[in-house]
Amino acid sequence: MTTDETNGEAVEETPPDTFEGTLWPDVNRALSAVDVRPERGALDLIVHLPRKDVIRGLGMLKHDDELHFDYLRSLTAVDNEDEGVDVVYHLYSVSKNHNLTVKTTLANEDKVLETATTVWQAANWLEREVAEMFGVTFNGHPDPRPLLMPEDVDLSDVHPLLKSHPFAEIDVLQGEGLGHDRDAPGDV
Amino acid sequence: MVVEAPSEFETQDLLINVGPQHPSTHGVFRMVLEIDGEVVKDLVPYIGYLHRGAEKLCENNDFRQGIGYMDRTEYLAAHNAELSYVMAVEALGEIEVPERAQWIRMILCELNRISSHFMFLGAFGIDVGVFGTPFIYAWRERETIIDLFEEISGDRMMYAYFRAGGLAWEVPANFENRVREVLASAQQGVKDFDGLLTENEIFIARTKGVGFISAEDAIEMGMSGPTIRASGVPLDIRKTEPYLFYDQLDFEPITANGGDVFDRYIVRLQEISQSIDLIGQCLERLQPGPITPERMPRMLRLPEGEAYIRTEAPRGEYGVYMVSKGGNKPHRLKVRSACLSNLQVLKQMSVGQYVADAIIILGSIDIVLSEVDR
Amino acid sequence: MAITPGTATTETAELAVAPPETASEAPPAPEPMMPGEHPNEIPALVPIVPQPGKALYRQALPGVMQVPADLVLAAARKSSLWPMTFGLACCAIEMIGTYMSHYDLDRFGIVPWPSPRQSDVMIVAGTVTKKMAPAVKLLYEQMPNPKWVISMGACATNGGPYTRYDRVLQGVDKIVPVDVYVPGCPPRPEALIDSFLALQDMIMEERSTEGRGA
Amino acid sequence: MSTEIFGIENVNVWVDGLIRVLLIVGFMTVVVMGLIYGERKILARFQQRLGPTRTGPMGLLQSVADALKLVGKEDLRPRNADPWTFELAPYLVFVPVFLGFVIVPFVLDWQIRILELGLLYFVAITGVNIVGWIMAGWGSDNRYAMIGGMRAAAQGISYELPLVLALVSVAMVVEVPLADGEVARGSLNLNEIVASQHEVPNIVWQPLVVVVFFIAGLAELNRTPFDIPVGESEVVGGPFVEYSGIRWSMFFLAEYAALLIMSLLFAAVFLGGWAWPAGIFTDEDWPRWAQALLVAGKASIFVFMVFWVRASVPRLRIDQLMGFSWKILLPLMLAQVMVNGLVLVYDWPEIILTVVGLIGIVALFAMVDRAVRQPRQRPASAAQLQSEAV
Repeated sequence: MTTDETNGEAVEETPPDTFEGTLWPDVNRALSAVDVRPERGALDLIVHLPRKDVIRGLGMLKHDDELHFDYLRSLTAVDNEDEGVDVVYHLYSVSKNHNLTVKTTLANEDKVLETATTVWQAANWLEREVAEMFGVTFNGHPDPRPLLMPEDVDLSDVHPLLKSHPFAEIDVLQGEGLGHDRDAPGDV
Repeated sequence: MVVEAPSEFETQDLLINVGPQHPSTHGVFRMVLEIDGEVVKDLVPYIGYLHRGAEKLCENNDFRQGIGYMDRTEYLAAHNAELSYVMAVEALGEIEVPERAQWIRMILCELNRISSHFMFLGAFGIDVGVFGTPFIYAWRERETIIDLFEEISGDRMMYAYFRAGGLAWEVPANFENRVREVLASAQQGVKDFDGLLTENEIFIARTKGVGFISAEDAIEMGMSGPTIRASGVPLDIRKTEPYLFYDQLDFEPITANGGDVFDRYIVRLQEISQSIDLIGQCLERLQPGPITPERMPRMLRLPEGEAYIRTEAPRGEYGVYMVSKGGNKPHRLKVRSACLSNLQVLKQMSVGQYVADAIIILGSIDIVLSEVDR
Repeated sequence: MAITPGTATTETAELAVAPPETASEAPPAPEPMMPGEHPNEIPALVPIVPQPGKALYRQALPGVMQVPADLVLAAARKSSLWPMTFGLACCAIEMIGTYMSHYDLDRFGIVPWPSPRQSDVMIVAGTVTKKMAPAVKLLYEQMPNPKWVISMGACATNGGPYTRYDRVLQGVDKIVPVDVYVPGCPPRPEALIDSFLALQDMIMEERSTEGRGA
Repeated sequence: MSTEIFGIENVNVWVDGLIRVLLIVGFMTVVVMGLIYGERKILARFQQRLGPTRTGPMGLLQSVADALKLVGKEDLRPRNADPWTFELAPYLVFVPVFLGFVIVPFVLDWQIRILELGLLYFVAITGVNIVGWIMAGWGSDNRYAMIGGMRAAAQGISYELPLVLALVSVAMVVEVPLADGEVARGSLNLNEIVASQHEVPNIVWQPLVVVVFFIAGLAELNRTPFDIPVGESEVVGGPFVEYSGIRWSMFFLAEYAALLIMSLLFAAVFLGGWAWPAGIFTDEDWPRWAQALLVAGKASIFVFMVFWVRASVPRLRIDQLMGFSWKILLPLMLAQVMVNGLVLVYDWPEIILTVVGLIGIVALFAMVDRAVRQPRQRPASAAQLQSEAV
């Protein structure tokens, strides 16, 4: 299942990791209708889903009585500059006490995704934050106002957590020779 | 319940703005209440007044400097915040932490839980209306605990004492009996609060049956910590996914099935006693030994990978999702804030209650604004 | 000082018409106007010539024990500074700690008051973000004069550890005139008490110019 | 009406009245300053702190400093506030409290006027300051102030009734010796009420009335646990949100002056004022200054109780407050008045009053306990709550 056909040259074939210790067998069974790519994370299993059927997959994971992921622990995004933005869902099952991370990659040009509030209510504010911080638009979100950015001032083009967003300069120390890469002690 | 006014004269609902500056919003939280007389019809929360980009700044600082931002993100329980960050770095870098350091970490995190819960009890007393006496009692206990933290790490609130791989330096010599003194005064504090508030009839009348949230709604909304345990869900990460040496301690997560404001108060009060008992157990198992691994790389470079570490902070699950692409700075750091998820439920709990109840319900969730807005 | 009636009269005419520039290079005290009545009554009727810089009542009634009104008012203002309950972030916890019984600001007559209308001091305790700045400005305008601002902590002074994030205002003195800056992150309660003492000294020093449109 | 003052015979009535009023106003302002300072010190002691110590010796000049600072503050009026109601509100709260001092019997003949209907006059006057609260709430065009004003009105009116009935039930059983040796029962003249308590203070005969008077008095003064109109955590400062400087200090002084009047009245009506232990030991009365100390001691009991309650009891919610007054205090007071009537008409021994009073207190605590402990019906889940509320 994990033949990584991306890099062409003959890398010694890593033994196909069968993830026997993790949830992979059940997850694979639950998400059989969707093509899934597992990966081993530091603490829990990571599963990659294509963009178009992420929500369907999450719905299956939630309503599967074997896995029963009824608790959305956290929803966030990671900006990998050119490879696009990864949206990451951390799931947990209160009754079965196991974890899963679901990731999906959005290309930089069309960062659009279905909303997960239909599956878990907890995703409401988390998606609003990801939307304003990374510029991802969640279709069908019940209340797409900005969460942490001001509402009265229209800052919809500002996405602070993107790597492209610059850090502010310290304007207090802007005297000559006083910038943050100063070597000679300032005269002031 | 709410009596509908006769239809011929139609009353207009009043919009009041419990603004960013209000004595009982515990910081810069704002909610706009639409009230009909005294009953809350609708509640629209606004956050973001303290969004100061801790996550973005952590990406610009290496793995040692990020600890300072974690203290300031959860300023009432800085040890618990540092723990998550430091464990994430150790998980990514596969760094072994010596036993003594882990026991001391557990003791300090439980002490910080006690001081944070006392802060809640004090602030909750003000919300319910007593003129400051619970606040003073709570702070008498907090000051003794903060003095101990100051002896250990040199600072009252921003300790930066946990480091990747262990602790910054050894604890002072009289650590054990100093901790036992602090526990004795904390036990006395719990008795004071039982006497002052728990049996107070007006307190019971004000808080029983107010701001109810059922177990299913709590799980659906992703709540965590004492707020969800008060609705009967035994979700305590120290028990469900034990980290450090919590599996060696015997304790049961404290739950109450009322799901209202009074139960959240009671769960937190009992958690203080539970933490006192846990620290006692930890002190017995504490042996002398090294507190940092032998060889620690001077400039910490972590291999590529990602880790989502969650620990049980006083307000709920404080998770750190760290993605590193090699190099000495994290590529992305996400702080999973317990208060943010708990705060989403405020509207659901407050609609239909009185204005005075909405203020208490907000107090019972015990939010720390810098953790909500990061 | 020999007072001759003749010269005095011409002197006064010239004094009345003389342009004020003679006063600039500190001339000898001008010849007092001579009322011209009984000679031994003259010393009693010598007018007071107010020297600039010294309060008029001090010269008029040198002997009587007087306490200037602005000293009493400044002493009253100094010893009853009412700050507004207005905490933003971590510094707010240290500010609350200073009100509590361990450090007790109430000893100095400092009582936190919820409404901006009844408070004199605004302690900006915590990071001022650009979303919060209009609210801080509005609160400052709602406070009646005379009012002071204490910028508590590194964040309020120049953005502190969060300076390099562009949503954070680098210092509250960009929007509100600040009187006392308190270093520290968060400053210790003793530092906050020291800032109040500094503010009290400042009030005592500025008492003569307070409220006179200075 | 005695127009003799300080030994000077037949002084002009107006001049006599004026002198007495000015004396009382001067004395009252000083005592109110002391009350404010006392409250901060006593509350500090409850909370293990020191209270003001730096202004003046032991902080004694703290209230003076506060007053002077408030005088020197800028006097703001919000632009869209209604000018007349905004500016007249403090007077409507401040003046009735001063007028209340007319009938307060400090010592044997140290009061401004002896009015036959003293109690009726007092109750009527204190009813006026509710208007002042509403004007302050409505006039300052601020939503918090309006809510605070409406709450003050609701609370003021609903606790006026138990207060009035408490005073009525005391005034009914007062024995007034007539000229021909007969004993008439019932009088509204405060001096007669105090004089009648030579042997036994009214607290012995009417224990329930004392408890209800204390509770209703707390509500009239808007003190914790009834400080809903002024509650900081909900309605920041209530009707006084928009007031600053000297206008706000008038509200502040009126609150403490009302506390002073209520405590003096409590001492006079229930603890026997200047008459109680005085009559027993010696036939003729004590010297004036001893009586004054006696009254001051009794009044300070009431004041200390008010400060003590403020430091330890949370605030009631508006519906519990109303329910408590209409469903618990009022029925008890009506029953008490009925019992007093029966005792007067059938000449039963006085001891029945005490027994019935104690039973009443037990009934009061039982009713409160039942109201608090009975489980509130809890909606099954949020959805049901949603449907019910909207």
